[in-house]
Amino acid sequence: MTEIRFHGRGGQGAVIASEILASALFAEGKFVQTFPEFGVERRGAPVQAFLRFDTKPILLRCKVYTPDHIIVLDPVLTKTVNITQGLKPGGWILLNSTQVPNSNQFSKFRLAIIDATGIAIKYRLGAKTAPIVNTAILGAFTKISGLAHLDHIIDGIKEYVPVKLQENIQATKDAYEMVRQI
Amino acid sequence: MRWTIKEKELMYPGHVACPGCGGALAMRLALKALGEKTIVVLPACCWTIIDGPFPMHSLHVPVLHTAFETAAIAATGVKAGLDVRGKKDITVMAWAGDGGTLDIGIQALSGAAERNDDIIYTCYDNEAYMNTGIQRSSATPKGAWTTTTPQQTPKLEPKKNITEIMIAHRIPYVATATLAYPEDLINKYKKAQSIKGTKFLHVYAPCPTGWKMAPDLMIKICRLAVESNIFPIYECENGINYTVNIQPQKKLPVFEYLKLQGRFSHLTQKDIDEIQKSVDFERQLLLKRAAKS
Amino acid sequence: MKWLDKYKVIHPKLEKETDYPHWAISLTSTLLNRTGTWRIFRPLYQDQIPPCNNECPTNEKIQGYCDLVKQAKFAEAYKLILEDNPFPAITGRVCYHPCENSCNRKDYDDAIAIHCVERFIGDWGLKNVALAKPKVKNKKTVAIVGSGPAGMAAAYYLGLEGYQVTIFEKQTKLGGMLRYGIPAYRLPKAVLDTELKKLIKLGMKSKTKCAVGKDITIDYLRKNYDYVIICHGAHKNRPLGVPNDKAKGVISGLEFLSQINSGKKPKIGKKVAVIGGGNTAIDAARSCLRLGLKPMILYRRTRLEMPAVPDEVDACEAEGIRIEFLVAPVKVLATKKGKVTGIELMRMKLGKPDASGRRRPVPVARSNFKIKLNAIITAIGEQVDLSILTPDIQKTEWGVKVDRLGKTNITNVYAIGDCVTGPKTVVEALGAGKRTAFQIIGATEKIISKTDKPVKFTDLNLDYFEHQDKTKIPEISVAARKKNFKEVHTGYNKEMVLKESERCFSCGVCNKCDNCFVLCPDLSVIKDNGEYEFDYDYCKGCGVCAHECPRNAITMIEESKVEEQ
Amino acid sequence: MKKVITGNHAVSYGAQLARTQVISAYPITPQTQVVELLSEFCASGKLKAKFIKVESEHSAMTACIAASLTGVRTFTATSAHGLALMHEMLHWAAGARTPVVMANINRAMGPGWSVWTDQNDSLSQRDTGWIQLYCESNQEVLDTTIQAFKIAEKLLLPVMVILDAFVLSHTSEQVDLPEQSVVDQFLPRFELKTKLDLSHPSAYGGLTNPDHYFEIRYKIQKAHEQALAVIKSVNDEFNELFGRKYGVIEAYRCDDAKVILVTSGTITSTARVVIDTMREQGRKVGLLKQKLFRPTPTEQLREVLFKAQKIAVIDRNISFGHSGVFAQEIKSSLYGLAGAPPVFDYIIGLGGRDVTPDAIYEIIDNTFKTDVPNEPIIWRGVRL
Repeated sequence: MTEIRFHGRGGQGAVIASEILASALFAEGKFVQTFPEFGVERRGAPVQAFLRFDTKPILLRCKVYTPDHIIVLDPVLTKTVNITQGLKPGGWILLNSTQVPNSNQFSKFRLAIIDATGIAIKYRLGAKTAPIVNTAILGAFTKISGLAHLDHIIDGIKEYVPVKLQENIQATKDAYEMVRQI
Repeated sequence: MRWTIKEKELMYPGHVACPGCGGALAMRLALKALGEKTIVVLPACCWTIIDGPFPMHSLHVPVLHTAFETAAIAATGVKAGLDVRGKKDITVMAWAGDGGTLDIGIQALSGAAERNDDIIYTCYDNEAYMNTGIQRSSATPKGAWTTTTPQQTPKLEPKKNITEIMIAHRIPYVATATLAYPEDLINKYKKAQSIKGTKFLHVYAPCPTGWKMAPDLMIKICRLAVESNIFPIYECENGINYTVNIQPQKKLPVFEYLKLQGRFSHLTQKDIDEIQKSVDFERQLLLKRAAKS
Repeated sequence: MKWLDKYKVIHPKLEKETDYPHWAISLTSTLLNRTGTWRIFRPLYQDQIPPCNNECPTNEKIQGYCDLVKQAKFAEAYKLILEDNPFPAITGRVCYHPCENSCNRKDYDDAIAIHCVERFIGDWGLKNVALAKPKVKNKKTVAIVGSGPAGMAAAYYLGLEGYQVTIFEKQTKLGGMLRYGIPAYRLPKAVLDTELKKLIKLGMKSKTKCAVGKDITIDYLRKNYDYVIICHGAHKNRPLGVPNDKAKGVISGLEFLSQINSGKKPKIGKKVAVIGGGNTAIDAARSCLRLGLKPMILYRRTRLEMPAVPDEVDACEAEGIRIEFLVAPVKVLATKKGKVTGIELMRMKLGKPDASGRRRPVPVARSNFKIKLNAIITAIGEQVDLSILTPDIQKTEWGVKVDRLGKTNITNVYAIGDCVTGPKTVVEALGAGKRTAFQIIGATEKIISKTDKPVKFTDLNLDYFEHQDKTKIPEISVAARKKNFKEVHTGYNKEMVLKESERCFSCGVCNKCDNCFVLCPDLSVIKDNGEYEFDYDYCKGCGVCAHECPRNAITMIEESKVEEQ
Repeated sequence: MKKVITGNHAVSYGAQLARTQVISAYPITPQTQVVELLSEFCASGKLKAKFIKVESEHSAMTACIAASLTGVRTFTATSAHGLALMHEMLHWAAGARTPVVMANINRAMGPGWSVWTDQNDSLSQRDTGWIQLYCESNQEVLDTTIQAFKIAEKLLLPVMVILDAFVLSHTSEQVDLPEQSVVDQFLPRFELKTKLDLSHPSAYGGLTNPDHYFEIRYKIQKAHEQALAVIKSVNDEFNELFGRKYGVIEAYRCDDAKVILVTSGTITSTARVVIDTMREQGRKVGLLKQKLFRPTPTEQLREVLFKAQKIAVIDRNISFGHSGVFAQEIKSSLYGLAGAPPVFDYIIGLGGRDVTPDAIYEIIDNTFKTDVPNEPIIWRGVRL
């Protein structure tokens, strides 16, 4: 069983991202389970989403405490939230960032960065001050993790992101190309 | 003068209303107007008892008894069910007392009115919780005695104006009616039946028992209520167009109305003057509204 | 129709658990619940006597026919009138209508113009309703002395039952006072003649120009007829009783009218004084006007005390006839040859009431004065000629002595009308004729006594009546009345009569207004074929029906006082 | 068709596939998605139903009752305070024998405000006459919703389908959405014999005096007594058509178990993992999932539980002044059986506190280690 944790802010689309990824994995024959951090979601506040997938039915119904990978939709969160908590050594950390973080806290893990914000702004996804980066970040994660096919991600976007579909698909594809493994 | 009122009854005698019950007569006349393609919804009120205990029933139309605060929504539910079943020609009427309308039921009523649910809602107003033994409701007029507003401290607050509250919902039809003008009442029910949406009828229905009044004066007190402008007979369409249906010929002092009822026997001349003043004020207000529309 | 017949009632057997529905779904109606046991008082439909009916000397069912007229049921209305009064076209014109004086509506706005409704129906009936034929053959014979209204009424009701009626009339034509006393502008002769046809249709025989007491005797009639009805009226002139009252140019009112009504034009001087305050005086004065004379009326009391019908007095004044009140003749002024030149009068003032209840005129000292005149018509009352009676018939001071039903002291001899009462009205004569006829027929149940408890104004629930002025009574202009005897009142048309009858309160008599039916909270007024019935199985005795009955036709009585049926 | 959907949407799909005719609901976290999706279904015509968007849960339930009495299929969903507000009408629904189906998303009761899961809301409605079915997965939510209509309509009793707030309601997982035609075959059109209709001008639910009321109550109880058999047959029929069965209870690896853990809702799911782990470790432990809470499946519980030496009950609820509700029910079911095993009552996870496999492991382990419960209720995870 693989567990992934998404870190984001309310409104960035972290929950949708987890659902798109789950649907892509489901399309590839996996058993999936995804859920947001339970509670009252507010725009801008830190949020988490969780994803489990496996080749057999998933019975665990508790939160994800020891994720295999981390996806961070907002680089600023690294300063306020202990994003690596419970992360298994060797797991991926995908950061939405233009800069490589100047920190050794990620040394035990595999790190990749993508300017998802830049891509979102380019395609006018979300508001200027609150770009929606989830589709871009998924393109990047697909590339680095190899867990799902880009086509299935795009299928997921078609199902879960009804507005600006082409822009979102293009953002995913751009990120797929642009993601940088550190 | 002869009435042009249908002879066919949709109500049976043997019902369990007190002698001279305004609410009983109101139902009888309303059903004459609406006809047998009608379903009545009754929340807790005098009519819960009047209809007769199981296994008896005093109406020749189906009746759904429901909880106190649910008249409007239960009617909506019945209407929805009938609509889904393709039975769109059935009139659904909620029939609630003043407590069930002005107090505990106002939330559901306001909800139904806001949604403009296709029901007729009748508030038969006897100005107190009569079924439980004459306790004050928000429809009890200022100065009246009830068992919870004893003579030493009769009700201090004026009656809540439910008619205007319902008009403010801008529903297609709101009307007042009373039993001394049965044709007006029947015409209003027929009109309500012809309109789609929420229709609210405020029927002034005396309770001789609770008003400490001789039962044979039941109709007379209705007439006096109208002639003294205590209970004006008017209607309002779409929350805007007011029509005063009965214009009292003579300006009857409220004292003529009050003096027949034991519930007002303790009032002083000063109290009566105050009531007269507020009645006059309300009358002018209504006439202004009617003139503007 | 009782409820149980009208609606099927399911009687469930709720003895064991399986008899119940799965929850509280009713199985039957509240017809099982006899709420009549709650009652302390019970309502009863009990018609009361309306004051109009009560005051009418013929007890016409005025409320009843007004109600039928409201529904435009004119034929039914006509037949209803005929039950009590055979000649509504006559009374509708000449009756002084005491009904209207008692009408409760007068305390509300204005009395119903009952006589106009009656006249309309009377005229309508004459045109549209076939005359009655005798119901049964009857070998009994009746002699009626005098063909005035009393005799006519008796003849009608007896004829209807098949009695062989012969009427004896002194004059050349039938009708008595109706023909010879009432001027044509009030009662056209054609109307009288048409009404009289009813009697002919019923097989009545008549012997005119036959003066009983002269041409034939009462004894003869008693021997040859099963019944004798004396109704020869009061035609005997009463002299003025002042010096020169037999002077040339002094004529009795009745004589004067009789001449006119016989088609003659009385030859009297132009300036005429009519003395008296009754209907004869008014008729005489107004007739004078129509003959082109200059009449005035002299009366010893005031207008308030005048026995004439006020409407007639009004009309008289409207026509420009002066009435001099509070004057009494002292002496007729005449030439030596005995021809009238004027009259000497004396001023009067009103003193204390006399036996009639009217204030007595008292002479004012030294108030004599004179008026120049060419003629004087006396109309100070008529007397009964008692000379035609056989001595064994008991008499009173002024007429024949009878009981309430017209029986004299002699078996099968009756006396009715003015010859009993002295000069009275047409309608009283008609009433007396009818009562005597019913007495002879044996239909005593139809003889109604006047009640002292007619419906009062305060008994009514006025909330059900709107104010409505009396429908104006149409008449020809004053100018058009001069020099002819055209009928003054032209009568209501259909529209007017419907409107006027609608004003009737229908005091005390259920007219199916439906109030009790519509306003019963307990559905205990059953309506079957238009008739109401209380359903005492369910009536809780609230009394709403009685209170809301506009006309006091429902009475509440204590349940404990209801007799077991 | 398999699809990744939330538990809330599983409810919506269930109501849609059941061809619900009248829906009435009022929004409350965490139920909102149920009514949002149903609104979309109605708007798009995918579901031909009348959706009455009322001003309170009390009205929502009333609308369902009233519509149901006209003989149509009705549905609503709520949570916690919404359910509590409905309380009066829950009695009415059962008393009027209306087959209303309702999803309740288990949420803790305030104050303080909590949107997170526990079972106190639904268990507080224990005595209203409703059938209560608790679910552990989104598939079960959907399948139970469809079955609920059939059960309700056969018994003329209202049915509550219950799922945990967030843990199911907001969790997406794959669900096999059945074909409409097969659902139609399973669930034909609803016909109510005596309904509010002009042909039966009767009064429904009028004044019922002591001569008659008692018998009517008796009939409700009789219907509940029939419910076990009806639910079983409905379940069998469902299994035949869809290949999935749930039963009123499920015994998992109980055959030779010395300790049997009793759970309901999503804790069951996590507990299965723990049971498997402990079995691998050679511990003789079994799991009893209580899906049906009302009517109480007494015989079925006895049959499974009587074989164990000890019983550990996990209660995500507390009946104040007594104990966890499920433990009470289990004890009462076993009462009078000679040699009945002792019952350990563990209170855990109130107000949405996460229930981990470790916590469940510890509960079972503790039960093994203790001969008889030292205290009537055992709190787990409470910080004192």
